Amino acid sequence: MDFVGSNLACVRGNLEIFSGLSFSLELGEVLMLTGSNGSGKTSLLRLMAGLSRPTKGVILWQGRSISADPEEHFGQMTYVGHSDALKPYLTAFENLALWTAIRKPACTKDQLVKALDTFGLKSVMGKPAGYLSAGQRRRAALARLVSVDATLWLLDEPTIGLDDHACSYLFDAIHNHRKKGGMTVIATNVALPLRETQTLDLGAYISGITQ
Amino acid sequence: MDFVGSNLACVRGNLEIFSGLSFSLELGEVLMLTGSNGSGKTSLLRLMAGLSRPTKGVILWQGRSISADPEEHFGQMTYVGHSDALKPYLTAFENLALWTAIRKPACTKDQLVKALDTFGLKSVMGKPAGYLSAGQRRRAALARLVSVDATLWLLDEPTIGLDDHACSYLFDAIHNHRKKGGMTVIATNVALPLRETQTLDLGAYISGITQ
Amino acid sequence: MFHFLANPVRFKRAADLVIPWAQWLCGITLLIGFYFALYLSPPDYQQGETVRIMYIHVPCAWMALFLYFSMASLSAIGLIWHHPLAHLSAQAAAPIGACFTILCLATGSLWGKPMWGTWWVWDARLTSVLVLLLLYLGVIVLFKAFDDPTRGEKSAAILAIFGVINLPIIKFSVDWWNTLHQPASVIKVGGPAIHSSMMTPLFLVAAGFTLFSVCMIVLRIRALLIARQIRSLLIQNPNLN
Amino acid sequence: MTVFIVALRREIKIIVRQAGDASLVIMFFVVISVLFPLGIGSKIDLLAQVAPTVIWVAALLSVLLSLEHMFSRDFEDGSLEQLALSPQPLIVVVLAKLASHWLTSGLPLMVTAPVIAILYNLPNASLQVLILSMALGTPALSLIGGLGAALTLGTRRGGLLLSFLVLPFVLPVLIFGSAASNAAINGLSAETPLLLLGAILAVTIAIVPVITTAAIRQALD
Amino acid sequence: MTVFIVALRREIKIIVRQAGDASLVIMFFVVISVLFPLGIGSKIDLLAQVAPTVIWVAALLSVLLSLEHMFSRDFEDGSLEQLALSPQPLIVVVLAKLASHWLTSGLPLMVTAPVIAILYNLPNASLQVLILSMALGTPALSLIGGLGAALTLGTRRGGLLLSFLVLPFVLPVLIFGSAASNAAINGLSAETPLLLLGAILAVTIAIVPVITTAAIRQALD
Ligand code: HEM
Ligand SMILES: Nc1ncnc2c1ncn2[C@@H]1O[C@H](COP(=O)(O)OP(=O)(O)OP(=O)(O)O)[C@@H](O)[C@H]1O
Ligand SMILES: Nc1ncnc2c1ncn2[C@@H]1O[C@H](COP(=O)(O)OP(=O)(O)OP(=O)(O)O)[C@@H](O)[C@H]1O
Ligand SMILES: [Mg+2]
Ligand SMILES: [Mg+2]
Repeated sequence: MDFVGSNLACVRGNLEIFSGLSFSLELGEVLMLTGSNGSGKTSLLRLMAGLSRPTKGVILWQGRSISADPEEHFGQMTYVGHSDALKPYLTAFENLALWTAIRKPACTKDQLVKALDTFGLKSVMGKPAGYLSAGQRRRAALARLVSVDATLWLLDEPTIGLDDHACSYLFDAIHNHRKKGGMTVIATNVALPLRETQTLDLGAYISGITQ
Repeated sequence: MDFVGSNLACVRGNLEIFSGLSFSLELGEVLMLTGSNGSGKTSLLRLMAGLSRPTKGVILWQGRSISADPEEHFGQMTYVGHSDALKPYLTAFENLALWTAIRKPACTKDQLVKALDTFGLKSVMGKPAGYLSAGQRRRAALARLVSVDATLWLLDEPTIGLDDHACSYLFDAIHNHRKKGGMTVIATNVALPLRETQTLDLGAYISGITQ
Repeated sequence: MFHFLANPVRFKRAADLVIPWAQWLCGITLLIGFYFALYLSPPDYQQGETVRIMYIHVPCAWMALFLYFSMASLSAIGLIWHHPLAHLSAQAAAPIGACFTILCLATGSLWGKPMWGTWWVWDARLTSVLVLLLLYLGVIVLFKAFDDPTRGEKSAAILAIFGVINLPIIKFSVDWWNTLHQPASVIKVGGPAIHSSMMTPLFLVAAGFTLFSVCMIVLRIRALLIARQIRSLLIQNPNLN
Repeated sequence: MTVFIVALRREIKIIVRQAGDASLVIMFFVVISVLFPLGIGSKIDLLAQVAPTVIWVAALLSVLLSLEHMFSRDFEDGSLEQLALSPQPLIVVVLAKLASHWLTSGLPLMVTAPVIAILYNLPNASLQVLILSMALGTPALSLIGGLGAALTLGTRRGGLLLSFLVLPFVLPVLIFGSAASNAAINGLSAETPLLLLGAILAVTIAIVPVITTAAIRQALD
Repeated sequence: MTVFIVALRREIKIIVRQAGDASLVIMFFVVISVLFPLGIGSKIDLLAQVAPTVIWVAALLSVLLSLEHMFSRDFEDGSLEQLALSPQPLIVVVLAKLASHWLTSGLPLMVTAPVIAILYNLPNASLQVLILSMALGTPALSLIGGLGAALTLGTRRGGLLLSFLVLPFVLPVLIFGSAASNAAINGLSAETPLLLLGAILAVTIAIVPVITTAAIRQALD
């Protein structure tokens, strides 16, 4: 039991979105968060990332609450949210370089290029991110995953805007990540062709209590 | 031949993205724009909308160039782009009301509610758009389509962020639109379950000439 | 003609042809001009030798005004006829005009200290020239503020054209308001009113400055064209970085 | 015309819901006006002499700061695109935006300025001229500022760039505005500066909205 | 420490690539300083008396305007989230942002202020005090302003709200800053106001970054 959440509840505004939710994830596993629009997939992912705190319940990383030592948790994890977090006036390469600089100062230029190449961005990596198409920007955001080693990947609708090639790059990356013992949580609205995954349907935990 | 583009070329920055591209669309038809990320789907859709102008070629609406009388063209058309164009501090309902006000001042409250209901937003239409989930915001943007009558729908990756219910609402709406003789152009990276559609693969027109 | 030159290679060839000649001509004109200004012309009976600042100050002022007008005209041409070279030339002219404006302000201040007893007064002439500098800087900054140079060109062009209203204000500020600065005596209705021993060096230096500006602008256009080429090369082969 | 009114209501609704733009402008204006007495100390005669300038500078800055988001929010969230695709001429929308900006910045300033003037011990006789000069001057500020906002769309450099570009063009408004009040304080006729303010306003109304509209179209391209 | 330097380099790179923030701040500062003489007219003695205040107000406004995007761009495009999820303590990133803000606004202002002072005919002897007071005062402005920027994250009201919130807190800086220069102009000792400026700076350095960090965490929640 490496990444466990038990009896979680989440409140946004004055609405409890879900409650009594639990999950548990072991090395090499993939957890898919499904559920209709507004069921709380993004909210749960942000709890897992430590960006917000559950109103009830705890999330444990190797037995310790993630809020006990958040920096350690952050160091184990890569989160790719709805927004791509790219600066439009910096190139795709520079964006990735700046991002890795803070997590892994020793990252070499070759490693960065390789990460971008994994997502088929080699030919456009010199373009300012503002010029890229929506799908290219998404690819650049996802290239973070393979540029540093993190055990836990938290992905919020990663396939949005991606074409078939890019999707298969992503699935390959997830596959390799699993093989190396990594864990992955994916919030998604569309069925993804990944096998042997756990699924957590948020629809089952909707609470809807206004406080 | 109601909506025709012939021999179009498009330049962004100093790069020609595509050239020699033609399309033609008749009443009741659906045109799917496909092609890999960065192939120019969004760019073509913006040309069709009249937001930017082709560097070569013309786009005709019922035989007249759309740049001859842009306002008339805009009146026939609804464009839903990548961004949802919602003000976060206004409710979903207010957002739609403000949008229709400029196009169709006589739109009643019931019509607006009905449009939102078509996309399953009735329960959250009083929430500020900033509180909505990504998929709910996308639904609110799509509700524009059914709130006013426009012959031409231009949709840029409409299914992004939508769950299965919302997708089927959208496909129903497109189906009804076709039956009434409406035309639809959809830029998409994923295969959509719409039948009897034309497909234009942008990959075939990539030019890549730098100027 | 302009379209022909918009090709970087052709422009570079044309520039290589023109620049050496213009450079020599510029150097010689300036040398003769300064010889007249600093040796041949008489010192002023009131101001003494400080009057020689005039031979820099006044041509600089003229250049500042003239280059702004040229820049705005080029911008208008670019907006109306979409000449590829017009916006580029306007952008090339802006920093040079700004430098002449700074020189005009600096020499004016240096001259003001002995003449008026102060570096600076807030009168209409001086302020409007300062505003001219701000306009130059605005055009330069606005152009650079966009990721996409084609967007920057257009916005900067509109700004430059708007700024033209400042030129008549500078020119006629000395007539409309009572200022410390002296009114026009060279370029004015009814012909010049100063002695030819001062006129000759003034015009020689002004001609030299004009040639200098032409050289610089051509050089800068060439540089901008090459920079643009490098940029698109880098975008295509980021490995060159 | 009805389109204009619909568009105007849209703008005002958005501004009001964004949490009271008008009140913020006034508060900012008051704070800036207060800065000077604090820096200068209590030399009352000195204060009265610089008061018209201070009031005008404060008004200018308040307007400038509220300009930044005239188009940029709409640009960033995609609404401007939708407005540009409306079957109405874009200039109507632009005019509505300019008008709503003035209604929520220039107009409240005009009302507040006399209060500040009283705090600065300006003679009552000069208040009328102050209000009149503001009535003529602030719409010109909104118009010129709107053009600046349109020209800087997409620069991501925000208020600093915008203010820097716009300031040289609004200097005449400042000069004639404070000249009018200064004249009134010294018991002279303020007619000339007021006429000049009127002329500036007339010229800007005539040409600026058209150029602003063109600038917006090309920003969306 | 290395993390701080890495983070600082990130910030400065972003600011520089956004097209010369520092130069804009200076230019804005110069324009604002030009406003006053134009309004007041050429009464040289009057000008010299208000000069320190005007310079300080102009510096204040330049810093305030450049504050707006200290965190908000990163917040809107998702970068702030990523920074908050970095394995380094968030306060290091915040300190880097504050430092880079000062390096690209306060520092250039400090260098430009004497030039403006000369245009205003301030005596040479007072320039030293002016520079010193700016060296002590502008970092405090960046710190306090940074807190304001963090507190207004997500409000979408931009510079106006931020400036309005921050201004009351930076008044002491303005007051002691202009007091120092005024003292120097009149040949008095500027020691007390300078010491007070130093005290303000010390206190803000000690407490503000921590609060700013907390404010950012909760804005992301
Ligand atoms: C920073 C301060 C000054 C500035 C910005 C300035 C600016 C200008 C400008 C723009 C012109 C060109 C006007 C035209 O073409 O009609 C000019 C011309 C001139 N300036 Fe200055 N000036 C300054 C200080 C001075 C001083 C201190 C003197 C000497 C007392 C001076 C003497 C002249 C003269 C003699 C001309 C030629 C006028 C003519 O014959 O047309 N200027 N100045
Ligand atoms: N200013 C520019 N300079 C150079 N290239 C540009 C510029 N703007 C856009 N591009 C390029 O134009 C191409 C067209 O992008 P567009 O957004 O039309 O693609 P798309 O087919 O919609 O892609 P996606 O599936 O990712 O949404 C992209 O490859 C992009 O990199
Ligand atoms: N401040 C708030 N007040 C009230 N409700 C809120 C607030 N913020 C979010 N919500 C609601 O919380 C729910 C959770 O949204 P969340 O983004 O987690 O959903 P999601 O499962 O990711 O949906 P999607 O598939 O559309 O991305 C939504 O129904 C939204 O309306
Ligand atoms: Mg979501
Ligand atoms: Mg696209």
